[in-house]
Amino acid sequence: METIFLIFILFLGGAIVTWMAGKLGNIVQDILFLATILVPSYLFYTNVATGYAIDFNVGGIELSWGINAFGWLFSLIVLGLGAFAAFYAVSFMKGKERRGAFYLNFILSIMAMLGILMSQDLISFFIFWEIMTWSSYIMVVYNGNDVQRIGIKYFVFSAIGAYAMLMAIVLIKSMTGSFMIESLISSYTSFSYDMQILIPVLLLTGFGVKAAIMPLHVWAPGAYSNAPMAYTSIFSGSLSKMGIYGMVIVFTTMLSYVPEGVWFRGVVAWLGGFTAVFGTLWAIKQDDAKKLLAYSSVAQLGYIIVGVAIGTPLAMMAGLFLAVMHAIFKGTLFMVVGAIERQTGTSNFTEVTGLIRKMPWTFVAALMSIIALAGIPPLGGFVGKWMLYESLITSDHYLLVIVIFFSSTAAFLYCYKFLFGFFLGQEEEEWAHVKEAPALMVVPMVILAGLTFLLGTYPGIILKPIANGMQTLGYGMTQGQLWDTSIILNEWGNQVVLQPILYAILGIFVFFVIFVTIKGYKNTRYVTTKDISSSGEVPLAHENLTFSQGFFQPFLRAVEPAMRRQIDKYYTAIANGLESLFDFTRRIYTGNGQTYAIFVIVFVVILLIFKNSIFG
Amino acid sequence: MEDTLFKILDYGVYGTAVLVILIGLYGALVKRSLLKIVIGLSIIDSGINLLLVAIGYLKGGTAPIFSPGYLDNPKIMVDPIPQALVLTAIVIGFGVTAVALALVIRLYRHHGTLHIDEIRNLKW
Amino acid sequence: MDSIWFKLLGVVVSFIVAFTVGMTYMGLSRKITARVQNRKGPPFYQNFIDAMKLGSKTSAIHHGVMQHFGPAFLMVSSVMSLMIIPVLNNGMWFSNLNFHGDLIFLLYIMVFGPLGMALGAGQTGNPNSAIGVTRGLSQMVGFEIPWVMALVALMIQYHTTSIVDLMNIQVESGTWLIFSSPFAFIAAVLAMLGMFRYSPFDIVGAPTELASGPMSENGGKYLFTMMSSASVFAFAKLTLYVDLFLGGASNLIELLIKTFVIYMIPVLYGVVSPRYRTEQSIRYFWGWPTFFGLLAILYAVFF
Amino acid sequence: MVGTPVLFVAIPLLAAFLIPLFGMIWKESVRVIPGIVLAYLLVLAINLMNYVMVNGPIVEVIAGWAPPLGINLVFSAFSGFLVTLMVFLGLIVWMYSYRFKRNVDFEPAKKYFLLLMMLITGSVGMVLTGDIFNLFVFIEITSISAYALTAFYTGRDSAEASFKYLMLGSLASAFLLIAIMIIYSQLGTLNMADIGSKMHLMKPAYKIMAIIFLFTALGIEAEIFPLNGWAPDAYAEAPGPVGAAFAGIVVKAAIYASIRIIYTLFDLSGAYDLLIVIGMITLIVAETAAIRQEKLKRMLAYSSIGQMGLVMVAFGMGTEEGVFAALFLMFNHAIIKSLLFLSGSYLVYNSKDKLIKEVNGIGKFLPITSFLFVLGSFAIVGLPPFAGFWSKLSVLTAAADSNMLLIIALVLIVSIIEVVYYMRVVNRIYFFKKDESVSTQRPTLNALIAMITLGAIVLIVGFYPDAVTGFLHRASADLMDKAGYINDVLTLN
Repeated sequence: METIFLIFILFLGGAIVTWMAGKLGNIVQDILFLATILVPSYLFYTNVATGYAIDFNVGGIELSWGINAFGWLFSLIVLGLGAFAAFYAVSFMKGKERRGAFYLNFILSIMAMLGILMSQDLISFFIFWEIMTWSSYIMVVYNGNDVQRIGIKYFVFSAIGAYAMLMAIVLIKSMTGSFMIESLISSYTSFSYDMQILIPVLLLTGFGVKAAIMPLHVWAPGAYSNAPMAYTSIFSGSLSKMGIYGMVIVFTTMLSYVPEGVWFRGVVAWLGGFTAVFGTLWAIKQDDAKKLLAYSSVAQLGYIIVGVAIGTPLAMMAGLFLAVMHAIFKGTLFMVVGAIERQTGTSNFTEVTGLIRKMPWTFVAALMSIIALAGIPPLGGFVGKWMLYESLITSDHYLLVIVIFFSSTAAFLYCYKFLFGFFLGQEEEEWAHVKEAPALMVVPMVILAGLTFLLGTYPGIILKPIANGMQTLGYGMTQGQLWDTSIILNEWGNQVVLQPILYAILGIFVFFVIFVTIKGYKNTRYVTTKDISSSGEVPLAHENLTFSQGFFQPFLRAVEPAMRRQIDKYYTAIANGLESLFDFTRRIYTGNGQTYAIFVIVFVVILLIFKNSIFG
Repeated sequence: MEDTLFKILDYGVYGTAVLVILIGLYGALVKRSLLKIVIGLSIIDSGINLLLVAIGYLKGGTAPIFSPGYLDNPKIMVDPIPQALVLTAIVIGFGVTAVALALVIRLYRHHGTLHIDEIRNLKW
Repeated sequence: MDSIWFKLLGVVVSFIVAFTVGMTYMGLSRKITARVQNRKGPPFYQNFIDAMKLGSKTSAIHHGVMQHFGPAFLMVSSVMSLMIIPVLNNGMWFSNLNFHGDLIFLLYIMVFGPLGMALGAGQTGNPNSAIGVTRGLSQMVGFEIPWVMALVALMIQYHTTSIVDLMNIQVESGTWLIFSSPFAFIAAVLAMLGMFRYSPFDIVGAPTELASGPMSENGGKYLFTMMSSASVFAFAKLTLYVDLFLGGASNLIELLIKTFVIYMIPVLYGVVSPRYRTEQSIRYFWGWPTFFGLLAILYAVFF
Repeated sequence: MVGTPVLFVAIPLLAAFLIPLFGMIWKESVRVIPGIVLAYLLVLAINLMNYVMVNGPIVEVIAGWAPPLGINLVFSAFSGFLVTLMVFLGLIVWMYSYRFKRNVDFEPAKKYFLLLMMLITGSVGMVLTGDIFNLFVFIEITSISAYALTAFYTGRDSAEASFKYLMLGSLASAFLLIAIMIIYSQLGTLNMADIGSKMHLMKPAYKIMAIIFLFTALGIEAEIFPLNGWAPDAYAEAPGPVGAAFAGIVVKAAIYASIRIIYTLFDLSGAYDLLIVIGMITLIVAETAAIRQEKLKRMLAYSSIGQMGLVMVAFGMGTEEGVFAALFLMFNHAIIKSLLFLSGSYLVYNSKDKLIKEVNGIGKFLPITSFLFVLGSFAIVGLPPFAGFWSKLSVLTAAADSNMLLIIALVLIVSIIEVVYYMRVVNRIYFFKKDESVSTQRPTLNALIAMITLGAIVLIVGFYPDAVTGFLHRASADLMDKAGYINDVLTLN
């Protein structure tokens, strides 16, 4: 049998077996779950090389699966993060109900994402896309919080996206006679002008929903924050990247053949920029860590979209690198929130404070990820940010770079809020009992956080697959011109050499840490956070010194005009309006049999009156 | 003269049938009592049956029976098929009316009224 | 010349220079402020005395490891900035890491310290510290916009993101960028007002409101490190302005004159202004400074 | 060939009348006999279907009078496929209702199964018949048994629903008779093939009158808006399995009849456009009404109406692809909507008002039933990899090939509405807190088997659509081949 079928059968069969295995005991279920994630992943990386392809036929439709270097790059995000999240999930789900359903949908999501990357035809692409949608939907409503609003919103937007895509697919089929992506790309230039515009618009809508681009992003904050955190880490980390994957293909193939592509690029890039800004502003406002990270994800996806939409080699590379980085650090951060929520029972900054000494490893993971998120050197986020700015500057997007810069500077605010809210500040009695999360949760987080460190200095590790993937998309050789193992360059030849910088930073840091420690960190005495200089008085135990309410009030006041209008409200208004309208129109079924009989007669009479225009 | 008379009579038959149908429709659509609606429906049926028989009728024709003397000339027989249809339709109409009346009884027991506007528990 | 020890020596020397100059400038600013306010003011070397006093103290308590790391983070930021910013025109002296980073890198390494410091301040548990941090971060969003606009204007005008290249351009053409990109200079200088956090933008420390904000729980060596970091950082920033807009300096004397001139702008602006509220400060930077930043970009694009 | 098509009408009819007789001897026989009969018919249908796929349609002549004079039954790929489907669903409904709720008593069970057999007889007859008056007779058989089945439960408002159904059904039969009369008076024949071959002789005015009356009459049975006032009430008030039978059997027969008439009998191209417009309106009105429903089965009913609208749209395209899509939709709808009705009626089993909110949190108590309902919901809204996706895809592909951009867009927009109301129910089933006052009822084993069979088909067709597409392609080719149909019937001697 073809290995690829084996992989998918293992995924599917494993998912169902894991789902059913609840009665065999939790351990068995956990092992089955991990095996179902790991074994096919192993098979994939050992047996399926890039360039692999297989054609077959279902229901009279030619299908084709295969993988190229670009898909392979994304498979790293999907399977790599998936494996870490799986280990985390095993521990996260301990003692929770509906574990079977969780595992089932987790595996199905991973399978669907791999399937999307493997699909060389639009039908399998769409099938896997939809499997991904509904399996993630079940995860979104999994906790049962506010599902009719958040869940339905997610599904409706997914459906809008998916159906836009489906419309494009059937139009493509009727024009090219085939569902193959190749034939779409090769015959795109021969489409009529209308179709050349319509098809990318529809496809980009479809991908834009998953990539949470404004104005299709309104589902994201609710959905990300409502799913179990173990799942959200791949939801935000890899699932959203599928939208990016699709966008990249649209931009680099179809839209690069027609002059209108420039407009598409501009519009999408600006939408991405606005997504970044407003995502950031709303993230600053949130008091719930999940919501904060959710909005932050939206904002980060905005950067990625800007990168891939601009599409110069450096910008594309920046977008893809940020995509990988975002998968890593946002995956970690959602895990961190999950760990905190598991240990304390809440994820609200206004309730939890001062966990740094209770959950030190979690803090380390959070700190590294946050630094990466903020784009501070020497961690990985900086490399992506740097490439993005440089690419925008060198490709003459001056205003966009300001917008992006504003967004990422403002991102420091919520980064600090996240760290301060959970880990720093007053250590309250209420949380004195909190323990570090189990090892199975901590280890994936710390390893992932370590990856951001590694990639910050040696981005070449991941830039190599990115460059390979970009060559598949028609970009030229970039190694040596735009990047090397530890160097990043812009298109004007300016460079940042990362390795000496890392050594310098570490050297200075260690030097001063030691310097300040001359009389010894050990010699000083740890005092509680209550013991602070408060006009020379030590505050009493019940005095509230926790600063958690109204973080960044002044800033929010300053940007208040920009946040006054919420796009979400407009959608809600439209939805409510439609429901009222439907409530009104359904009154046509009056309940009176006689009325129905009159409808029949009227129907006949109308047909008789207009018979000539109808049947003429 | 006689032809014209027959023609008028022909149309008269059709017209009468249509009139009966319309009366039935009036009953079914305008009257608010369930019983009257049922009656209206069965009047519609009658009108249609009348119409069916009328189109099968051959002026001066005989019964469609292969009896001695007529065997060689089916042309002058009345078309038998509409009559067969009408027979079937009458039977069916009877069945439907029976079911309808049974339902009316049920409805009256349930709602205590025969006014159709009152019987609107199922709507929208 | 290229040996690592020589470079380390360069770092140490430039650090000492920066520390001395920075401390002196800060002392002078205190003196000037005092004179304007009709006070006698401390001697200009007062800061050295303070530093010596703080450095010789021994801390008895700490609030945790992040507080301990905070000053070191701050130091990383200022020393790294110093290493990236060319101190003198000829690349031989104090070249440090000049060729390993560029302006964007510099922007980010410059915020590294305040953020790290913010973590340390956060762990102390003093609400004033956290409030100060939030104010500082908010204000940063304010002044970074015109600042970045100015930098972007320079970058697109001269097609480079490297500070060294920008300096060389000025040396080669003989024209300072303050004359060839005047709007960028205005925007950058206005942004600098926020960067130096002198009145009216001293909302972070805000002595009477927040009891010196993020620093309030730090004393002794912690405070000493912070102080030295601040002076090094001040020197680095002033050097950056000189490098970018005033053609750099070929020797230390020229550098001192130019940096002092630049330094006087925020100091003198500050002595006559009362403190802004945070949102006023942010809005201030999004007003005229951003407008000049836009002008700078337009100027760079069209001229 | 192991049997003739006439058995499909004769055996269930006979069984219907024998049920009370045998019931006097052995009470359990009223339950068993229908099962045996339907199982036999299913075997027969599959055999015949295999024969037909190889040898072409079977035309059965009743009483030795060759068409166009005599009455004939046509078992072609198209009608045969539907007959197989109906008989299969009949078997499923039988299995499900073998021990459903209140027919545990002998008397109700006797009536119920008698009526069910009548219903199947009539529906199968509608599909098989090649004679327009027989069509009328079978429609009436179906209708009368359907009225009675709708009013089966005495405790509810079922009589009201049944009465509405009856009112509209009477109008339908009246219109049908008028149309038959017009055709007969013009062409002097009642045989469908004969009518089809002579249609060009008919005066246009009469032709149009005839099609309007026929279309209205069959439209009432096929739940077309605005003729479908009866449908939501009847679906909601009839017993659960009967709802499934309506959706899977009766409506399919009515659709078959109207499509056969438009495709084979008449040659009016305007009828196709009418189908599209009416179908589209039906789809939109029904789905928008469904989203605001508070009762589960009423929601399913509106959804069913909407799907029928979509089927009409697909048929209205008039291309072979369109017909294929429509048939695929009909197949999927029959399977999936039956599944939804069957599982749905257990979800609201003990509830008086059958409200949607009463399924809150029921997933924990009825895991399999809930799962099957969710499976059905996912399938009906067209989520891959379930059966509904392929039919939706084929509809859209067919529409795209006919250049109907607006239709595609509208269908997809309406699908979003569909998604919303189904997902709301799914959410309630699994992710809401259960209302303690609602008592649940575990499904009986036979009901479980029936539902699981349907669920398995949903999955099988979803993963392996080739299982049915071959038949569907043959069936759609058969419907498109008007000359072939006429030829097959009329050359028989």
